[in-house]
Amino acid sequence: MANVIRPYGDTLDDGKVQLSFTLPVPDGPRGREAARLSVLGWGFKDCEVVHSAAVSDEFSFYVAYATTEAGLDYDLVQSAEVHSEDQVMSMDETNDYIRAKLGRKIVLVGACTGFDAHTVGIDAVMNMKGYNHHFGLERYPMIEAYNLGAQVPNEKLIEFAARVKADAILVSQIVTQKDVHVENMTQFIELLEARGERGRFVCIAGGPRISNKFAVELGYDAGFGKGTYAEHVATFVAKKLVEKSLA
Amino acid sequence: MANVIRPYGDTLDDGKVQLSFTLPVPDGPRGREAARLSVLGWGFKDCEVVHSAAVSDEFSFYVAYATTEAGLDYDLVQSAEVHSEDQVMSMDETNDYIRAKLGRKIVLVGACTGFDAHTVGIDAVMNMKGYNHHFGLERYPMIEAYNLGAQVPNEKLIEFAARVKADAILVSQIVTQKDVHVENMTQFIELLEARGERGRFVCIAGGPRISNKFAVELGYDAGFGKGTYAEHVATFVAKKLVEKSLA
Amino acid sequence: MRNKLGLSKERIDRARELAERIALPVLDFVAGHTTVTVERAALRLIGADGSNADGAPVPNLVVDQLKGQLESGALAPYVNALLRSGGGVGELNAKIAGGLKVTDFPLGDRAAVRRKTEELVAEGLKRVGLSRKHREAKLEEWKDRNSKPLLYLIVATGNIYEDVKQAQAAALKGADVIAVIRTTAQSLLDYVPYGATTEGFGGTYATQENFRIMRAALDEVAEREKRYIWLTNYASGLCMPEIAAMGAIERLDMMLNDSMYGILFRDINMYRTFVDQKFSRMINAYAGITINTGEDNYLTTSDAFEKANTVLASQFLNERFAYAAGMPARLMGLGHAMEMEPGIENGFLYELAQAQMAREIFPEAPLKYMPPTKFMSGDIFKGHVMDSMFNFISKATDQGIHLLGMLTEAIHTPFMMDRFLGLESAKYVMNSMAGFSDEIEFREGGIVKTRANKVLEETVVFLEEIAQKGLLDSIAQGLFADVKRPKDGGKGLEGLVKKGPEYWNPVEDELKKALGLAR
Amino acid sequence: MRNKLGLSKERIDRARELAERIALPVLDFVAGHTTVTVERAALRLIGADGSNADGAPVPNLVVDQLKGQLESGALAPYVNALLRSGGGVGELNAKIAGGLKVTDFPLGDRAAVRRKTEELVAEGLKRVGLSRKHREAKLEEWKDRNSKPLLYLIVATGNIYEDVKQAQAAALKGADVIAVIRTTAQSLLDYVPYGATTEGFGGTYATQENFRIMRAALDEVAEREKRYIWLTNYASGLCMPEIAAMGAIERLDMMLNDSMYGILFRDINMYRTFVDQKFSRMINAYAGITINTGEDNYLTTSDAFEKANTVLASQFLNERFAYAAGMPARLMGLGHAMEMEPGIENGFLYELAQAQMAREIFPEAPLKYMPPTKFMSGDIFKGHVMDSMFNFISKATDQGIHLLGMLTEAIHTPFMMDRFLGLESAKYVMNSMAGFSDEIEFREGGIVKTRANKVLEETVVFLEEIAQKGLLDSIAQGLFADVKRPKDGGKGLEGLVKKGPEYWNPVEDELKKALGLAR
Ligand code: B12
Ligand code: B12
Ligand SMILES: Cc1ncc(COP(=O)(O)O)c(C=O)c1O
Ligand SMILES: Cc1ncc(COP(=O)(O)O)c(C=O)c1O
Repeated sequence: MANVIRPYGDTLDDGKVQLSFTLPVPDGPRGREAARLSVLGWGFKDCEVVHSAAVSDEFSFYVAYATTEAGLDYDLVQSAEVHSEDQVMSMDETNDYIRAKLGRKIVLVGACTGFDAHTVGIDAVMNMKGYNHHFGLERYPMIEAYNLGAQVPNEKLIEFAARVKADAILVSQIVTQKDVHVENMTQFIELLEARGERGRFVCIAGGPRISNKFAVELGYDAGFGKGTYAEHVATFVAKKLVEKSLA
Repeated sequence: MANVIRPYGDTLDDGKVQLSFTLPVPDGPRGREAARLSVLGWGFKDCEVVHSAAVSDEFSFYVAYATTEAGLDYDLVQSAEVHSEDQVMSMDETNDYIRAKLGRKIVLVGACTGFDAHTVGIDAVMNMKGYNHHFGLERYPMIEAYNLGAQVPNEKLIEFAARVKADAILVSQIVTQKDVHVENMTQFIELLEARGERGRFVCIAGGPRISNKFAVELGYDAGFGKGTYAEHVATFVAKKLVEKSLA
Repeated sequence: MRNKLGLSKERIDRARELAERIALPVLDFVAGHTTVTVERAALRLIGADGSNADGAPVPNLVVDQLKGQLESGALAPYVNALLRSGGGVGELNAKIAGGLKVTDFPLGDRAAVRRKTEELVAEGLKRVGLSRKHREAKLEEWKDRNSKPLLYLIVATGNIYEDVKQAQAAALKGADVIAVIRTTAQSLLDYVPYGATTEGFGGTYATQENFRIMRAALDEVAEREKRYIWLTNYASGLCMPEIAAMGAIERLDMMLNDSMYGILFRDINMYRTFVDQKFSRMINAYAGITINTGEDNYLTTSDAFEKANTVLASQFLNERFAYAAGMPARLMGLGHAMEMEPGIENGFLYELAQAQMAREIFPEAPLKYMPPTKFMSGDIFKGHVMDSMFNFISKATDQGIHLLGMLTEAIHTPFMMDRFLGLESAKYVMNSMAGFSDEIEFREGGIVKTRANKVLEETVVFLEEIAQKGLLDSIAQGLFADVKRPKDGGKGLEGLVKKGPEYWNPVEDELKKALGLAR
Repeated sequence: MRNKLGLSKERIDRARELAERIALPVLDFVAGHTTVTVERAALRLIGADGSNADGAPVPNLVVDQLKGQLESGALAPYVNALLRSGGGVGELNAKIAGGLKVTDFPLGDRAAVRRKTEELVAEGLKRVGLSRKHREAKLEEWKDRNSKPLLYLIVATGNIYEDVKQAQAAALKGADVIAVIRTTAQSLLDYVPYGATTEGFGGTYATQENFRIMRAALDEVAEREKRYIWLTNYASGLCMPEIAAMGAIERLDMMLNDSMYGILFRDINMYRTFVDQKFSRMINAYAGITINTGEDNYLTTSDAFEKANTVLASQFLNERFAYAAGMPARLMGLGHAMEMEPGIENGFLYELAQAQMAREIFPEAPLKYMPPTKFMSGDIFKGHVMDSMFNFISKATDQGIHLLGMLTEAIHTPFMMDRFLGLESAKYVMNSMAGFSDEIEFREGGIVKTRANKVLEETVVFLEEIAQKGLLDSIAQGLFADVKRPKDGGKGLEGLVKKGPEYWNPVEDELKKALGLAR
């Protein structure tokens, strides 16, 4: 039986949603009506424009509450993230797992690539001290981790990874405006493929706007977003390497 | 030529909209995916769920930014409000107009009806002192205004209006939860019709959630929402009465 | 809490003196009268309950049967019928619901009736006492687990079962107090509906069964969170004493209960309200229920900056009437609100002054501070910020009960997410400036001190005027909230009854005794 | 502004002394060096402009041609070519863009070259002086029309024409300062692109044409609103002196310009940065351009509570380096930020202490206060409240330049509506507590005073350590922002040139003279 869900305002299935947006028209009665019709045009059943304001002579801002009748079958929804919390191994478990299943240290190389200068995210995952009381990959006895910092060109990263015989490469991308990351991330995979080395590395992408789905679409093995800790990455890489070693 | 508009984030036609809503599912990766799919299900093209939080064990809250491709032809949009600002007459203009076109005082009766106890709105429109530096109807020399206050049963209001030979009746409705106002406002019109007196009065409804469209649908002559001042109502009633007198 | 405003003790004392003088003639009147709902409340406390097939409650049936002879009180006839008809209270209630008239039994052995009544009163009050002890024990057990101020949230779905879900969610996320809003029309009903209800507008009915359902739901969360969750409803409107009685029995912890709200905002007759109010406050006092007074409402119809003195004056009056009903200061949740126009330059400082002033004048009272409502608009983002400033002032001035602002105040009764956002924001702000009140001093001659002293002075002047005119005439002339109410107008006057020479109400007597009241 | 923290004057003086000692060896090094971009900046000020078909700017073409002989400076060869080739500067620029090499002309009549160069320098600086006078006149004309603090907003669409729309909208709604964000990669370019640009990520290029376009757009709004609108860009990265020069010409009003930002956050070589920086600050000082330093950035990589002293230390260093470049305190927009973890109990008070401390230590500097960024999250509602607390502190401590927080900080570069909401909220909060700073005192021994004095003390200790180690080694060891940079690492080192015995740069000489600098 389908398990249909809808937004909840104060009553089950009332379908209440809050919206806000700007329209390129002056504020006023006609603007408000345009806002209302726009919301209806997006598929909502009812809409009340509760606030409008002039942002400039030619632009206006709206707050609206709308009602949707569309339902989603929750039974068909699957997590799009790499793994659910309960599958994640702790640092000790991961080390034991690597020791038992691979019998050697694994080598990881990470960087924030392209023109992206945000190191905090990749540091959070890699640095000794880690983030939010979760130790970083450098602290794992069975992992040898190299963090190349930010603004690293894809070529450099790949060469370094090849040199240290990395098992996995970690790519961080924070700036996503105008899809600048798409180009850079794609180029990375293309470079690897051109060198015939895509198969050699487990490729991981991460950043606050990177979803697993998106990363996989671009040819990475996995993608990690907000709230990632070292153990998420370590678990995935370790399991993936074991899988590869068995194949 | 169609003049198609879309929401504006930071570039014309980028179609950016902010949404927030609650779903009746636990917070977590699956909830976030449900939120994303829900937004897509409402007709948006892209959606990023930028925040999720547990509101309780069974409910979760989401903030999302989505992109719509749907456009609205602004040329086809008409103000749904009673009149545009430039058609509204000032207090003096209205008085002159009434004097010239009708040659007598007009009589208005207003109340906040049913169980609704909110007097501030109807007072704002009717009381001497008015609201936001706009005088109320009681201040108009050519208007005789009676304000019956709040919690006034429809019967009482109509009887009073008939007694003082009112030209127009003003109904205020503030509480709209579970559409309580719909029933009350409908009953008012039905009562008038049952008495064969609908034609006798110009009927006006008002309140923060009352739109002109909605009021007209229920059989009123006009509806006034947030930001209404006495002059809006006076202008409408005066013009309507002149129109009636000519017909 | 340090005194920082340098308010004149002499002026404060003068205001209290005036409040006492103002209340006196009203209390004289009250002493000589009862009302239909006072009698029904007394009946409820000795066990009258249930309703007939048309939904008319048993207490109403009894009191209606006693029309014309209520001047002697309703308890004796009810207990007389109990003794005459045989069986327990439950059986009698069922019979009354079935059509039995208590007046059908001639009044028999007076002494036996007296004894039985006293026994029932003792039982009833014992039950209330146990509720009170339970609350006190839990508050002791989970000491320091509640936020300071208490975070107070309303639920108002109009369906008790939906209310339960929302209340539990709010409590889990940090609410300390849940107020269940009643349906819009209830305060004008001269009876209290019976049973669980799933309808209503802007809230559902206050019924004893609804109280019980919500109490159990909140106790469940409390045990899980090890944090007492306070339950609030309204002892207000035409049935305030009965609702107080029901709340006392079902362990409600707070009740909205104001000396003038019903008169001003519900057009309830003023004599009726003052009589009902005293009895309801005695019950609240006995049950250890904190009242929430309604000064905040004044500011929705009159200007908060101009009429700040009327709020303070009403606080003095509410205090006086509460003392007169045997209530200790620590149960007086005196109300006020942040309702100045947000565009006022230095409005934050004026509001700070007002809140700090209330704090210093009523040091023991758990002041109930209400968020901005009137100037909230559809701009939920601005509204959220206004609420943050309110959260700030509340913590900065050590308020007792903090009603959470909702960013959607101007739009709809709160969605679940609105409540969540309100809570999250209050917790963030209050934690982030927790020590503020301890930290700062106000400059001599600055805006805050000057304003507070000015409002106090204006309050004394205002109270002098009321003392001169008399309270009832002052209300009639629109001195509060810009609302005028004629003395003999308004709803419920027909339910007012002058006590006769035979008037007998042992519930009242026992309460007076317990509360140490002379009259 | 009253001093309220009771900070020790002796400790403040000691910190200034240490900053002077720390800066000294760095300034010695600077005095003996020039860089490719210093030379290009000088060239720009005497008229070098334009670019070749591949987009290589004329100043770069000239300096590249002079590779190996830059130790004598670039002006003489350029002006020599000007004299030799006949025609004006514009024609020479066109020829260079077409392939002409300035080195093709043997250096001729030195006196003539000198005279012509000095004439061009005078012309160039006159133009800058006129810009400065225009700004001063307008600020005088529209006195008291700007907000206090100045409300500062960024535009970052990546397209100058789109930026213009957003900037005008923001200015109309109350922004006093518009900062046009540059594209992500520009700071690592060793040239400044030419012409209007409509691309970039997180901003578009800083070009002289873009400066001109935005300047005109803001002047238009300024005239309409009778309020001066300040224009800001970045004299930062590998071309900081050139951008300063362009800004000086086009009447920019503020420039981001920090002594260490490029080293720490852009991995630019430290020697290069210090040399570039001094020259760029001299230009800014001469042009009356307020600099914005970048201490806020430290707090994005290290902890704001733990490392508060590094911010203050850097403010002292930025101040010292600015004085050394002839800049008066009133042009020093020293940076700091509200970046503590929002869950810290009393975090508001710690932030208040930090902001008030900076205010009292740098009383004349128009402190640039940055909003929370690091702990902003996708929860835009909470973020909006955090920004409100920031607005509060900024006004309460009399900051000079207030960078508006964006509720969507963690999500995207600002949408037009985000900026609007930020402005509305700041205006509401700041008006509502406008007099707060004047109103309150901090308690002796309280959190605020204790914290401020502690941070000052830790700063002195930190500066002592740096004085011991030397600034360059301190940076190499990661003492700032938890970032380590080797002395000879980083970008741009190849552009550093030791001044030769023949080094001649009359732009520098004139600036020094005008700014009263000994060296
Ligand atoms: C700190 C910061 C900076 C610092 C960076 C310092 C440094 N050394 O890192 C400075 C001030 C230098 C900076 C500069 C700029 N920034 Co910035 N910055 C931020 C800020 C405030 C915080 C980022 C952060 O540190 N988050 C904390 C970390 C721990 O979170 P995280 O990065 O998401 O990382 C986590 C996950 O995403 C994941 N993760 C990340 N990477 C990886 C990699 C792998 C392999 C895995 C498994 C996981 C993983 O795990 C991490 C831990 O959970 C954000 C706003 C915000 N609140 O998010 C803006 C922000 C990211 N910056 C932004 C911009 C535009 C810039 C500039 C381009 C602005 C400009 N034009 O000058 C510049 C230039 C930077 C450049 N060239 O890249 C935008 C990006 C917009 C977009 N979506 O495109 C943001 C969102 C601000 C905004 N709203 O405009 N920035
Ligand atoms: C003040 C107030 C009260 C006061 C009313 C005092 C009084 N005497 O009026 C008190 C405290 C008594 C009160 C009580 C309740 N209130 Co009330 N109240 C408000 C509040 C805060 C402000 C309303 C107001 O005065 N606005 C100012 C006036 C000037 O604006 P206005 O009413 O919109 O009127 C303007 C226009 O709408 C128009 N207009 C209005 N009427 C008419 C009529 C005509 C003919 C015309 C032409 C124009 C017109 O012109 C006016 C001027 O521009 C609003 C929240 C808010 N900020 O809006 C809640 C609000 C309206 N209340 C609400 C509720 C639910 C209640 C209660 C039912 C709560 C309860 N369960 O106890 C009670 C009971 C009231 C009842 N039986 O009706 C809800 C309604 C939700 C909904 N959409 O259904 C609101 C929105 C709060 C909320 N979010 O929950 N309330
Ligand atoms: C003291 C008091 N009583 C009662 C109410 C609500 O009353 P009613 O149930 O009459 O709407 C309020 C309003 O919030 C109040 O402040
Ligand atoms: C002082 C300073 N310079 C420059 C920048 C930006 O530099 P870039 O153009 O290198 O990203 C910042 C960051 O906001 C800064 O604070």
